[in-house]
Amino acid sequence: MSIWPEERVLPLERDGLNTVDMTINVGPQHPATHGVFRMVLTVDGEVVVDCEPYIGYLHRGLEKLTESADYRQAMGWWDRTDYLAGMCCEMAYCMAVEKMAGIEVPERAEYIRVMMAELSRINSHFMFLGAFGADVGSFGTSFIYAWRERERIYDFFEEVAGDRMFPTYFRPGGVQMDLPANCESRVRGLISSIRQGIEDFDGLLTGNEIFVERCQGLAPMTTERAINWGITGPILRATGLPWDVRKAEPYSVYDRLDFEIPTGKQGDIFDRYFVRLAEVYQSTRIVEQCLEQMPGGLVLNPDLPKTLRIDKGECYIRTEGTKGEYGVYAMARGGNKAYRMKLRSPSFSNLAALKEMVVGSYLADAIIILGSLDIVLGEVDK
Amino acid sequence: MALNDATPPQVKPYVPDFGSEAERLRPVEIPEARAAYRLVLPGVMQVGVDTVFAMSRKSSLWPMTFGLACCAIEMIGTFMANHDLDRFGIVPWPSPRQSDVMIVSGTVTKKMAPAIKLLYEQMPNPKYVISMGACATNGGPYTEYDRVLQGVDKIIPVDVYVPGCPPRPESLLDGFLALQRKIMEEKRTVG
Amino acid sequence: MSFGDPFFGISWLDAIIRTVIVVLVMTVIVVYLTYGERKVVALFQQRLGPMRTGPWGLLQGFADAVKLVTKEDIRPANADRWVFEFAPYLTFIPVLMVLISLPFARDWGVRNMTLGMFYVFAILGLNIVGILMAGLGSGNKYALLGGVRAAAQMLSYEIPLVISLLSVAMIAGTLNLNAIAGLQAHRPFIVLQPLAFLIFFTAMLSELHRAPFDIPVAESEIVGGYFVEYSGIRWSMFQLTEYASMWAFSVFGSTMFLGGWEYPKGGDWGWGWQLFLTFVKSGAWIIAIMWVRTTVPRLRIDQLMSFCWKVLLPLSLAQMLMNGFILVYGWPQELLTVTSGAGAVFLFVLIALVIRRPKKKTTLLGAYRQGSLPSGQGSAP
Amino acid sequence: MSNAATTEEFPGVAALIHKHLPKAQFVASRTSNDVDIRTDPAHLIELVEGLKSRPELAFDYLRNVVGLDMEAEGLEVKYHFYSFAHNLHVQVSVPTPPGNPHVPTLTHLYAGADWHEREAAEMFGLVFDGHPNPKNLLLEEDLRIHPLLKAHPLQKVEILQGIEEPTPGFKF
Repeated sequence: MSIWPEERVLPLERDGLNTVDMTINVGPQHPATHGVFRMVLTVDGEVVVDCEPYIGYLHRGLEKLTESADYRQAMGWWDRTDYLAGMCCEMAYCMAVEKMAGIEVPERAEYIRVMMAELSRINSHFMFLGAFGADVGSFGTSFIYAWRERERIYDFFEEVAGDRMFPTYFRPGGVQMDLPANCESRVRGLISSIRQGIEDFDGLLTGNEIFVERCQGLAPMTTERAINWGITGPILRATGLPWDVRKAEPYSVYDRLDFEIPTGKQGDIFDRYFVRLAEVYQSTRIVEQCLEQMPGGLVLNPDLPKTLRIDKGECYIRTEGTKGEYGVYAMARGGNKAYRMKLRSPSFSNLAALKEMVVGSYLADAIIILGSLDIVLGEVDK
Repeated sequence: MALNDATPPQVKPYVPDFGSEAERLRPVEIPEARAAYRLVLPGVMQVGVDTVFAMSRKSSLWPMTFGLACCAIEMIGTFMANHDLDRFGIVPWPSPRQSDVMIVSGTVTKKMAPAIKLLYEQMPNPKYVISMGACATNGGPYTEYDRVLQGVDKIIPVDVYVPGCPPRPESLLDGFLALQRKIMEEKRTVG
Repeated sequence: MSFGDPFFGISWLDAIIRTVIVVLVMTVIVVYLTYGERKVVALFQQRLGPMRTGPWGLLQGFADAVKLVTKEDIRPANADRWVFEFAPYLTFIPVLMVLISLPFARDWGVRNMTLGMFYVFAILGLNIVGILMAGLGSGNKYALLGGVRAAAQMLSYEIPLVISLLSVAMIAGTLNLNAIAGLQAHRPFIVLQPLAFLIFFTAMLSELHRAPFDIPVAESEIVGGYFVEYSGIRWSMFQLTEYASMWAFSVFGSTMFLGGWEYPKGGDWGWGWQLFLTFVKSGAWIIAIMWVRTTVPRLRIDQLMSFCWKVLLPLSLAQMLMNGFILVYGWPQELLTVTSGAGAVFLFVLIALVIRRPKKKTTLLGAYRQGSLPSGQGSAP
Repeated sequence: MSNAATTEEFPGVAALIHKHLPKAQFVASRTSNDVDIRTDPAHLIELVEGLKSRPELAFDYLRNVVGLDMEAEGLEVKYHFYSFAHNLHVQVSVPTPPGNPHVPTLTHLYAGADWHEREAAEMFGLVFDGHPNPKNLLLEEDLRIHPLLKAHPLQKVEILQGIEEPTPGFKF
């Protein structure tokens, strides 16, 4: 039985008891790592004393491949970054290309984009709610509740754009095609079912004593530390700072839409959960307003060249992805391919702060702290 | 102020160093498998036993809870209420020791490949592998990038390939049905 | 056949025959419990559950069993051989021994023991040894953590479990399970002892490693716990143990609190009726366990321990003390219901007060609809 | 927001930075949507400390670190900073001479710089002097390759199809 490596057999003196720290490898295959994330936890009994995260098990060369393909071809790789909300990523990518090339987007296309991106955000947040419930230990029931709404949204995506997860529906200069005829009634039905889903989650998790007891006061984060780590999105908002790229640096038509930024107070796990739950509701409001305000007209700029060539351009586009600030740095130096495109993914920065949150908590809490970060390995590893 | 003025350019040519990568990516060695199920009643009850065994095996395929990339989302979706793999007796199981099927759901990078090999070796015989999606089958859209393995069948044997990027839940269901047909067909030859 | 007259007049042969019957019945029941659990969970999760293996998936449990038996049996290289290989049997044997003492009908059981309840307590403690052996012998850190967690948890929860049952035994005045069931012909003990029932049910969930106390086998934390390295037939022994002990506990619990084979309104129509009552009561008990499992998240180990030592143990001791006063001074038995009911209410109040619940429970949508939340200020508790 | 006069030399936020950090040495220009200020590795720490500590600027959030391979002109690092207090954004470019890709680390100022710098280091062969944990992040730890350099090739599809022999190192 060689459970402990040799160098760790020396007993450490703690509280008068001779104890031995044990390292536990979690991942890359583990039911709670949300993909292929790996962390090595050093535990003293049940308490985590050290944590070392390892990433890169899904590093598949998004940026390198983008440099090798045409602007329109490369989009397929970008919506596979945050694979829970492909449309949000497509939006950031298209905005980067449009900004460098100076392409105008028709107004109707902007509203369609915002609507689809918000539905993607709902999709991603429901995935979080389901997976988080499973991490806390509710045996898949939360997953099934979440998936009911997700499947409806996927069906709608399929109807509009032709694919469930990665439709590559957006184009530099608009969207691929117009919405189907019955879209408005479909979306209204979708919104009412999503709101029912929020109430179900409220009943299943928010009001559950064990869930509250597990989550409240766990791994609190102050706003200053969160900013220093570069944490954005719901985790930053849970600390009490109402900062959202959609409000702070509005893009697309978000400045014409009325929505609120839900915030928490202590930045603990429960606040992160609650902020996301509230954001789902805000997103349904945005989708409703998009339907009301949507003008007629074209959905794709008719003056686009056949091959998109950009002589010179450089920009850093920031959008509010589902996990935080989803930024795209783009640089063009002629030709039909980007010279460099860099993804600033929110999960990457949020995950970097994992060690600070995990150390000192229980082993079981380490799992739900990781779950509360809501990482997507596709955008962490690029 | 002056930029880039100090040193004359002494650019070394770029020589990549791959470390011990070739060793890490050696395909899994499959020994002459002697599983327990082959030793049960050899030659005594010829008729029907292997059929019963194969039928029970195909009705209770437990995949490992193991998601690699985007396809994992559709894989989870297949387990959920709309497509409910539990109807076929397929329930996910967290430990490789208790599972029969490995669904390779997503891009296999060269960093992940040793872990997948290890997981495959940890599964008890008889074991099956479903390669789900374009990435697991041949690298898919990422095949040109050199950190990506061009198909999981380079390191472990694959039984069923499910096409798509990502495959729809119905495709994965079809893959499982194909695996069930395969188990029934090979009951004579494998055991 | 009753407890009085053994088969062929030979006592040991009678015992063996009865034990074999119980084991066979138990195996079939376990197979259908796994099927039933999947169906019940599917019901709670808006799914169908097994449908294709036999009509409505009725053969699913048999398919799983045959598959597990024919799987390869792996022993990890760094496992401790004998400890690893014997652990599944040592976990299973105590459950089997518990089954020997349970009355399934007035005369149906393997042995009618005078000290039946004491025997059950004594045997159940042995279960821990096998689990700890599995955890230590696997050479796996998840298994080690699971084994140690299981040992700590089961040892702690055994105390409130036993004390809550002792308060029932005080009222019954006997430790014979058959006699205890017979005493509940008109008034099940759950009426007299609701607090003891609640404590017993909670502690039983913990002893069985069911949610919300499934910490030793937590899938999302330690990947199954102490049996993570087992495969094939040895792992199916653990599965058998889990469901067999669930069944044994539900029969035992329904004997103690729900009257076992005795109809609560009185009346007796033979052994078939008694068996049916046992089946229904233990089935309801099992469905309650599964219901809890599908809806409740998992506790953390320190919360689990403090709940046991700070809440359940004092309350069960208080219950026993109250019973003592009432029984010694010969006060009316209705007072038992009153005091124990008050204790149960106190337990709920205590849980409600201790847990830091959000100030506005389930008012998220309501708050937004009323527009009472200022913009940018949000909705945190 | 910007209470300093925007000039040709110091557009947008660069004017504000010049007003509050008059000693800082940089060249300002406009990108497609932002302001870019260029400095060299030797003056980077001084500039960034100023950007972070002056309350009028308060660039307390490091958004992004970008490595760039400008081929003959050497490697380049770009930082994006944001100020929560004043809603300001600025891009700082730090070109390095060819063959000498050394940049001082910012991990002591921004904790979030840790992983961003490790990523840029392994992808381009940049060296962040003073980094506390200069290991590979996304790649395996024993690899010494820099995939995002323009010199690093992609695998050809012909190799995949078995038409051509793979180069050493890529095969298995």
